[in-house]
Amino acid sequence: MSEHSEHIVSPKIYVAIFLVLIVGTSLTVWAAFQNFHQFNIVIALGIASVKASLVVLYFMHARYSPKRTQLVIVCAIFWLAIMLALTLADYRTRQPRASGLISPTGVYYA
Amino acid sequence: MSDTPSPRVYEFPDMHYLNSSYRAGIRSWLLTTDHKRIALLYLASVTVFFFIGGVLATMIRIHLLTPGGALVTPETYNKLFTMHGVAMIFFFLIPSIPAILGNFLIPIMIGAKDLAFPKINLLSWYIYIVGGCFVLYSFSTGGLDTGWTFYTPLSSIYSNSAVTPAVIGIFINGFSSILTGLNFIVTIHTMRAPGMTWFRLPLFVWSHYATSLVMILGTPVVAITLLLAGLERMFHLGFFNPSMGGDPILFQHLFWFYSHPAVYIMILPAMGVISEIIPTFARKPIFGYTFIAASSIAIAVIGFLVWAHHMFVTGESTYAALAFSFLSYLVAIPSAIKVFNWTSTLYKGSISWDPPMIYALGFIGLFTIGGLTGLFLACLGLDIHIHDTYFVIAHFHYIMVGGAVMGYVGGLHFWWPKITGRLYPKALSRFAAIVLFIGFNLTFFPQFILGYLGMPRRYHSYPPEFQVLNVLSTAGASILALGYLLPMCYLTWSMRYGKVAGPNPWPATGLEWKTDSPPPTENFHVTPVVDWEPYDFRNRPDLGLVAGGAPLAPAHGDD
Amino acid sequence: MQSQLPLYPEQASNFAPPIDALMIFITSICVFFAAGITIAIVYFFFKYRRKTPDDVGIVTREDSRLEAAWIVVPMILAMVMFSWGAVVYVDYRHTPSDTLDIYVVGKQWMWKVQQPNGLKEINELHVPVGRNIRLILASEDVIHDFFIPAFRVKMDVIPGNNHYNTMWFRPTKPGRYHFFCSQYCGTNHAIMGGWVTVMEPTDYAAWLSGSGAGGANPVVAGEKLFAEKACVTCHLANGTGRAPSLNGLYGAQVLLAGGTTVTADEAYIRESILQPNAKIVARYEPLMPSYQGQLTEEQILALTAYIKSLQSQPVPVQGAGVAPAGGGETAPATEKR
Amino acid sequence: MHRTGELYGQFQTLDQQKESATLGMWIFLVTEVLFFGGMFLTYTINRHEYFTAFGISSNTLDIKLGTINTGVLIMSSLTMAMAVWSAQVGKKQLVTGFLIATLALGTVFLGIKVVEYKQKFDHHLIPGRSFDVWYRVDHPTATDDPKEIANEREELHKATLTDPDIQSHGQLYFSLYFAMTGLHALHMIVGAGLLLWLIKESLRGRFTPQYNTPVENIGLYWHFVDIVWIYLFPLLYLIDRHR
Ligand code: HEA
Ligand code: HEA
Ligand code: HEC
Ligand code: CUA
Ligand SMILES: [Cu+2]
Repeated sequence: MSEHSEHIVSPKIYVAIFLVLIVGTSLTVWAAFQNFHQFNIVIALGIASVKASLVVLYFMHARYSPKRTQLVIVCAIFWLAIMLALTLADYRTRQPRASGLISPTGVYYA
Repeated sequence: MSDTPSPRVYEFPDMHYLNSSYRAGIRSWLLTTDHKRIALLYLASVTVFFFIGGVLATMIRIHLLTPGGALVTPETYNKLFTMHGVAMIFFFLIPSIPAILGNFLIPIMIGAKDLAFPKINLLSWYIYIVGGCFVLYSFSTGGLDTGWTFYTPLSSIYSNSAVTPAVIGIFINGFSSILTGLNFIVTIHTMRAPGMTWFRLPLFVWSHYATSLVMILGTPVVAITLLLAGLERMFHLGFFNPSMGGDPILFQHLFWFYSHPAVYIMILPAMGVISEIIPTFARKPIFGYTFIAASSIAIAVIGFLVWAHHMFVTGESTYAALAFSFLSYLVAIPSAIKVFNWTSTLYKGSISWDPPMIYALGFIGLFTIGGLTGLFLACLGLDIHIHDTYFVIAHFHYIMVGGAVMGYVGGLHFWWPKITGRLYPKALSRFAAIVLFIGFNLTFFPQFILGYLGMPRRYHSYPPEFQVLNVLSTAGASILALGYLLPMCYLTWSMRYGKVAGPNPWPATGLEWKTDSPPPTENFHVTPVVDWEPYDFRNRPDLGLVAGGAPLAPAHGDD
Repeated sequence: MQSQLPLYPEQASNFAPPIDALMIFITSICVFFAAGITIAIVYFFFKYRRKTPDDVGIVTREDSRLEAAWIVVPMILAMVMFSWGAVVYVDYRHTPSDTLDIYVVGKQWMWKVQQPNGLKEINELHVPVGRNIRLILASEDVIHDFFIPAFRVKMDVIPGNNHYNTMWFRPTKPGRYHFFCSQYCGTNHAIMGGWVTVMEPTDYAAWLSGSGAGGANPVVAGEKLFAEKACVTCHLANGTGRAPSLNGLYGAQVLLAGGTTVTADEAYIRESILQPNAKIVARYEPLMPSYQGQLTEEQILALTAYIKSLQSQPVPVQGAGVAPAGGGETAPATEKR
Repeated sequence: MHRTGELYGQFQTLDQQKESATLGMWIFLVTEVLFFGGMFLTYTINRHEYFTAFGISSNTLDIKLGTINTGVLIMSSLTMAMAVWSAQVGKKQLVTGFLIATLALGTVFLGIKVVEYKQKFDHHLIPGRSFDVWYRVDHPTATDDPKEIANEREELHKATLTDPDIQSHGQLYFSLYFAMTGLHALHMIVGAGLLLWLIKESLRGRFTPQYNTPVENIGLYWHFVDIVWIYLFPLLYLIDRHR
């Protein structure tokens, strides 16, 4: 219960992380103006996730935290993933609409 | 009779949590940070909501006596069942066992002086009260007629009732749940007394750990969901609004992401109560401790994977429906494990017929029926027919009233001597348990048949061919009401006139029974050290049951 | 035939037998478990009842084979239930290609049905026996659900133009069956129902082309008008609408706002339609628009014929247009239900 | 609240107390993840369905202000981290300084947010009756570059061809925009309140290498709010920018 001889992260690391975050921000803005087609979203979220991980690992000291704290973080991500994945699973596998039907309320579905 | 004896006459302790406080009078209650007193605050307020919900239920049943509806207008009827559902679920059953018995017992059971965050604990109660006030405000000004599920766009656009305050109230109340769960988890992690290892924790604590997981992981989602629906209503924003192209089914996904796991918030604590009562009154270690503990966690985790089984006929994708049905069957297995282990615990026990045990056995029977009918609903083909009929109503009342409320009342009977220091009349409470059991079955069993015959739920009038079964159900409900009235009376009576209980009247093995009844403010006079296995009666000479106390058998079979 | 207390609704579609079979199968498994557990509990309860006050139970050995057994056996049974249910469900969700398509629109609180040839019905659905029928479901406001117990089928009706559901079934038995709205949709959810009429294909064809009983019959024409001219939106059958229920009206005494009564004969009904404000029914607002000039004489006759036909319908306790009999509280025709 | 490093009655040791507080904070953050998660899910589904409308609407946001705000927030995270470090190494003045810097940056963020909201209001982009995606191109102000406006009109026309009901679907986007940034801003405001309290305490020299749990935990909260923004920024501002 008393495992923490507190790890003190040096300001150098903080500043380095900060710089990386700023670079990441610039990168994502730059990328937004390029067209990578279906990868646009992947790149944007990829960069965001790297940035977020850096914040969690260094600014929030998760890298140096006890296992239990790390488990808590993993749980959060895991449950968020459950929610997103299973809901999207429904949306992505809905039967394609029968085409050529006129809706009873009068709108045409292609 | 071979009931638990109370051969000794006990003195009521001089100083205990009820009378020792540096503040006086009502302030000593409203500003208390003592988990035991907060538990009693919850007891009082939760009872108010149970009463409200119960009166509404009674009106529902009276109205349904005749096919055309005997009592109220359709609008009012819709408000009745909505407010009944909201009061019962969000303000009675979800906080009932965790916030009352859990709050009172968890610190004592693990040998701590209090929860990790006593002030946050009090805050939870105030949040609950504020949320409750909003909801009561909604009930009394225009009522609420959306169904407890708040499906959009009915709730967000079409309903004319006071949806906004109700949604705000439930949103606020969510934080009470979250903070309680947070408090429990931290407490169980960091505050255990020396020797109280994870596998010496009472199963009640395990089940509350699982419950707390659901509370912290699920509740935020319902909070944001209702908030979005509320914003849609208040500011004409659009999230689910079909006229802006939004998808009302998305609301259901988000709602059930919480509300299915929430049913386990309601049942897991009751399972914890039963896991305490059974070994105590069978006087032997619970069968399959590790399996029961692990199944609690399994229920909490798998319970998050099944939510769309409430949506089989919304037009969700067939593949998703298959997955969710499969997972629903999977989540039934841990419950099965518990039921079988409880039953096996009785084998070769020394079973007393004390009132808590009667409640516990009622629980097992009714929960099993309720749970098994969950299997009907989880069955894709069958759910097409019985979805949103009275079959569903019967299913969840069997689990929630027959299971969870039975467990709650049983738990109150079990720990009442600890909470108040006094005993209640045993014969009367045994009688009440039996009245409850009979009344309950008469109320809700006919509803299974009604449902299969095709009577949809939330109907203020129904075709005449359904009348006979509805009348039976109403008759049962009046017996049921009597069954609840009795404990309310004699438990209140016993607070003052009951026999003094002594520290361990049953006797039971948990740490909570090693301190005074009622316990002192700091729970224990000296911090306890745990050197025994849970539910071990043989190696506990302090219980006064076995002379000598030589170990006769390993406490836990071969695990 | 159905007994006084039936356990299941009539079986009138291709889905009824498999779903009932599924029901019986799951019920037997569950009864087996529930009975087993109950018997065990009750038996132990008596057998091991505490003999002396300080008696202690015998510690039984835990057996992981036992635990495994009661994990695996229910698991297997559960998988059987799942698979069987899945088969039925997949069948239900997978519409065959040769269906007869009927459009169904739900709105608070009525069902509008449109047959393939454009014929419209309100709260009625006519289908031929033996054909695969597909209902295409849409909602104008909130979520509803189209539920036919005798067919064992239901499907939600979702508002929004990007989302509509279909359901299919094959009626197997001519007759008239209830259908309900089974997704809660507001005040009159409970009366948002009607009847499915399953007909022999030839009858259905005749009915569709209007040469059968339907077309010439003024009552049927009146019923259609009653819907088309929006009378139904106010005159709900159960009396909860803004206007009195017209059930049992013809020939009854109507209590007017002034306290006088009038006999509801043809002339009164005609006047009520053309000059609604001439006589106002007690407890009601003068809301009704005049239909003067909007209805042909023939249509008025048809409406009158329809209203007369409602004489045999149950009169709601509250909200009927008819005066209380002899000053009592209940309407005279209540007993007819 | 309480005196420096005081041991509360329910705990046995200071270590236990600190451990509990930190665990509690992390668990609270878990609930926050799921809280925002619900909105992210709603966003994902709607964006998937109405990509065109979301792209058009996203392009109306001011990317300069958005980027600056992202920088400001990251900066504030750095100063917050530094405040924790200063407390850990016992530099009491620095603690206060960094906390004040954090608060200042947070306020700048909120200020910029207000400017952005005001813009949306002026352009009739608040969901409701007056919502009009065409408003800006129909009512250009003197400061607007006519070429840009013409461009935008062109884009809107094109979008309307793929999504005739862009007026409705644009409202979905802006509903989400206001809900998500609004709740984020609310968290910032709460954070600012907590910072004020921290500053007050640190002025009294409360935070020492032995006792700095509040700084650390409120820091955790602040970083979390930063992370939410790190996702909000690309999701709301950067859809379909390339044209
Ligand atoms: C405390 C509350 C609670 C609990 C614990 C449960 C437990 C379960 N519920 Fe229930 N349920 C509700 C409360 C609850 N439910 C409510 C409130 C609704 C309606 C909401 C609304 O629409 O208003 C509902 C609705 C509901 C539906 C949707 C019905 C519909 O609307 O169409 C479904 C469908 O799958 C379902 C399934 C289950 C299952 C499989 C379990 C399982 O967890 C049950 C597991 C238990 C057992 C199986 C019994 C013990 C086991 C044995 C004795 C061994 C034998 C076992 C096997 C052979 C497998 N429930
Ligand atoms: C914890 C949850 C809980 C509990 C305990 C109950 C308890 C009861 N419920 Fe309910 N119920 C729900 C949760 C619960 N219910 C939910 C979620 C719904 C769905 C709502 C919706 O569709 O939106 C529902 C819906 C519901 C319906 C269906 C309505 C409809 O769909 O049209 C019915 C009908 O019979 C019903 C009946 C009852 C009865 C008779 C009790 C009885 O057990 C109550 C007995 C208790 C008392 C009577 C109070 C205590 C007694 C006294 C204090 C004595 C003195 C009082 C009197 C004599 C009046 N409930
Ligand atoms: C806007 C609502 C509205 C519509 C539409 C409407 N009515 Fe009415 N109707 C009323 C109201 C309110 C009353 C009772 C007050 C009164 O007598 O005018 C009424 C009364 C009547 C009565 C007398 C009932 C009695 O109990 O004595 C008849 C008959 C009637 N309506 C027929 C019709 C017919 C036929 C149509 C359609 C062609 C129709 N109504 C359409 C609102 C409506
Ligand atoms: Cu329509 Cu219920
Ligand atoms: Cu469920």
